[in-house]
Amino acid sequence: MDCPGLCEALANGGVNLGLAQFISLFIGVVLVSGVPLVTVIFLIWIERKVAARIQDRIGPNRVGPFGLLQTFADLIKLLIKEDITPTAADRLLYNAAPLVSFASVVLIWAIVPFTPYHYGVDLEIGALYFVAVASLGTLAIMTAGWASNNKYALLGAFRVVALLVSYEIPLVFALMVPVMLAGTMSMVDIIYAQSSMWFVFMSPLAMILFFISSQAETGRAPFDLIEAESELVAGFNIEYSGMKFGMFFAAEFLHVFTNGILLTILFFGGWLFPLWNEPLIAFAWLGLKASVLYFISLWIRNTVPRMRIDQVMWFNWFRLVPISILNLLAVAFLVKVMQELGLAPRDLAQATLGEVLPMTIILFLSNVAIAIGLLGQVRSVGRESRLATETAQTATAVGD
Amino acid sequence: MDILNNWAFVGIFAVMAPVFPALPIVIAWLLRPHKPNVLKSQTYECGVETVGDTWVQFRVQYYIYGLIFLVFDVEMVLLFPWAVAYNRLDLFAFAAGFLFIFLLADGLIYAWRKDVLAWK
Amino acid sequence: MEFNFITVAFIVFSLITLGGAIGVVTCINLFRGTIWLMVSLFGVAGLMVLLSAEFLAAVQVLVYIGAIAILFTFAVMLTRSITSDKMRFTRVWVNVISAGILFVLFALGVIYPVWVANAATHFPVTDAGLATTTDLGVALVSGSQFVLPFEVAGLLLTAAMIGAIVIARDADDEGN
Amino acid sequence: MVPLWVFLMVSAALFCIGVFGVLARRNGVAVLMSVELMLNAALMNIVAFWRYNNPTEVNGLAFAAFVFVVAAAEAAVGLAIIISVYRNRHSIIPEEADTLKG
Repeated sequence: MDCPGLCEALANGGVNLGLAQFISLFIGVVLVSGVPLVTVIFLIWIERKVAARIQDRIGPNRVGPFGLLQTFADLIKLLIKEDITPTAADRLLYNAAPLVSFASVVLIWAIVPFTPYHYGVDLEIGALYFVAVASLGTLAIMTAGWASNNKYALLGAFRVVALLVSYEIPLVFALMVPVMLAGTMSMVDIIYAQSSMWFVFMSPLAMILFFISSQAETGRAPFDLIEAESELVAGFNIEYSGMKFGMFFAAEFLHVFTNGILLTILFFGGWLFPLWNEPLIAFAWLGLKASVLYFISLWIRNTVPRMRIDQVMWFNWFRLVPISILNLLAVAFLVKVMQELGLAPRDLAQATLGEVLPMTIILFLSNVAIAIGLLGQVRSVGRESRLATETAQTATAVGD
Repeated sequence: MDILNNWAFVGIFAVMAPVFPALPIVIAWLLRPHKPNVLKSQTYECGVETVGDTWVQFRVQYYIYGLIFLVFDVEMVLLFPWAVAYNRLDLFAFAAGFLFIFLLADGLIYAWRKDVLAWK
Repeated sequence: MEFNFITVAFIVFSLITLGGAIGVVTCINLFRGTIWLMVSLFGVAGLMVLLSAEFLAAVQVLVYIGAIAILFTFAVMLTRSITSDKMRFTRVWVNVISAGILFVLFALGVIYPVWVANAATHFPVTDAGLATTTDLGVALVSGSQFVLPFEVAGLLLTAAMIGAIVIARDADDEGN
Repeated sequence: MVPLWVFLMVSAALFCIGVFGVLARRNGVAVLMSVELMLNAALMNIVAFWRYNNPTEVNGLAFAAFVFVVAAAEAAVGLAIIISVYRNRHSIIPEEADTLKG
């Protein structure tokens, strides 16, 4: 979004052309990044309110109407709180880590298309940009853990980084499915490719894989080994206090909502409203879909118990990674065969509902088949291990 | 120069993004009390004084996760252009992509069999 | 070389690249060295954007900062007591001079006579008709172009993965 | 646009810094980092030549993509060897790992 009218107006007003371009780009940046920064203030309130309701509490209700100003009260508290930097810490990297952590989440918003006409940039490599920027966050966590110069922090950072890199594999394989169906990495074009059918109906499995692994990427329950506050000390951010800790915290809250937005764009048709594409309605529609996904994420966070690290790793390497590879291959194979047979259009953006319907049905059924096969396999493995334990128990009982 | 115009936006965004979190931290630095003392600035160790080096010996397990991730990351890098161009290609392209993924899956299966992926 | 937005960006990214590289080869603390390496490679990614290779720039960030950096930090932690090592450099001045001579050779022997003298014969530089990521995807799997290197790359990655697991795992067994 | 030879100069400087690192550092991990710098200098050259001489052909992009594969394989195996040598000999100085004889 570089406000074309503004640039021309400035240039006509006698401002140097380069400077005019810079000013219009700068204003665009401030507008685009304003959205996540305003959102995060309310996300913290929503998160606490929802968590409270699920746990049968009321939640913040003292500051302002419905406790809406609670976040500002928290902010003031963090602002005037003493901030300790341990003497043993590596000062430069210690202070840089929270900045990079927050920036890595805000940077994702540069490619988020809010409406058909309002977005930061429409990069040709949008999907890859998202993965690349998200990987900066991993490095920030590693740096935070190391720079604190604390055993717990370093160990926590190692576990988290191992978890994050592991879950990035199914994330990217799932991301590849919409990229392949749409034939582009640009976020805007991926949305237009869904004009007659959302990708979630073509590959629900990819959506679920993306959802699970992005939940893990944000370090939310059931994968919240980043800061299992009731068990470990606090993980990589143990030495942080005051506003710097607040930044890690805010980055996490914002990341969850950002994932909701990305999921909406990649699988739920973004701002595509069935009837008309008025910018305001498109924006509200995108926000509504993202909020529903965000709420589901909170719901899972507050109801599912935490997994152990070995279970988390096992779940990733022995379930998610093979399924994501299998899913990608299945979708690729079926799409290609149907395209060769003339059952599927080659350009989804131009296709009508009737043209994409056979393809959708077959892809959906293939996904269901994979899921059923998987569940059957899980059940038989579970039964085998249960039988093995029972046999072992009987053997010991007889031996006694 | 459309590409560069887009990336100029990303560049300004990348410069601005760390400024937003830096701002409250700087404001906090101005407002908050500064009263460090030796005890406060010690490394947090659950009440007991720090013993030994922070650089405890780490398990090679972490390295193996990082290694497999690196290999898959590079694989995805080569698969992304394949996925983007997929609608224009024929069945041979699927075969080529399948063989490529199959080779990498072999490595994954090897890692399974050697039991290096389970957290011990 | 007229002075504009691109030139400024080029100078900034070149300084980031070279400064980071100097940080890598002179740092005492290896974890900081890894961070310097990332800074330097990030600068290279910026230069790639200036060369309109946005796909490669994203790949550069993804592969180097996302994966190789993590691998390096893990390796730094696994081989501990690195910071306390006294033996950091060998024959510093001899090596500085030989690297300097190499640079002068590059500059005077190859780049100046060949690429500055023939600058006028270069193709006009525009973005029109630039090869895209889609073209790359088509080329990677079409029989007449890069399908063989593509598969060999897969084989190489698998071999590297298996080999590295075997080597690192042996070490682990002996460690226990 | 910046002329080609300026890009080549920057990558030559990057390469020479890498060469210095490989020759002067005594730490295996640091040597590998310097090798990564050299590889990146080569990568930058490939991209620069592609952009200035043959931007409509895809060869330069494909070649650069394969350089990433080689860089990844090199880093993975190199670091594994360093870890292994460190575990067995408690040293990460390449010159001291000299027991491999034919």
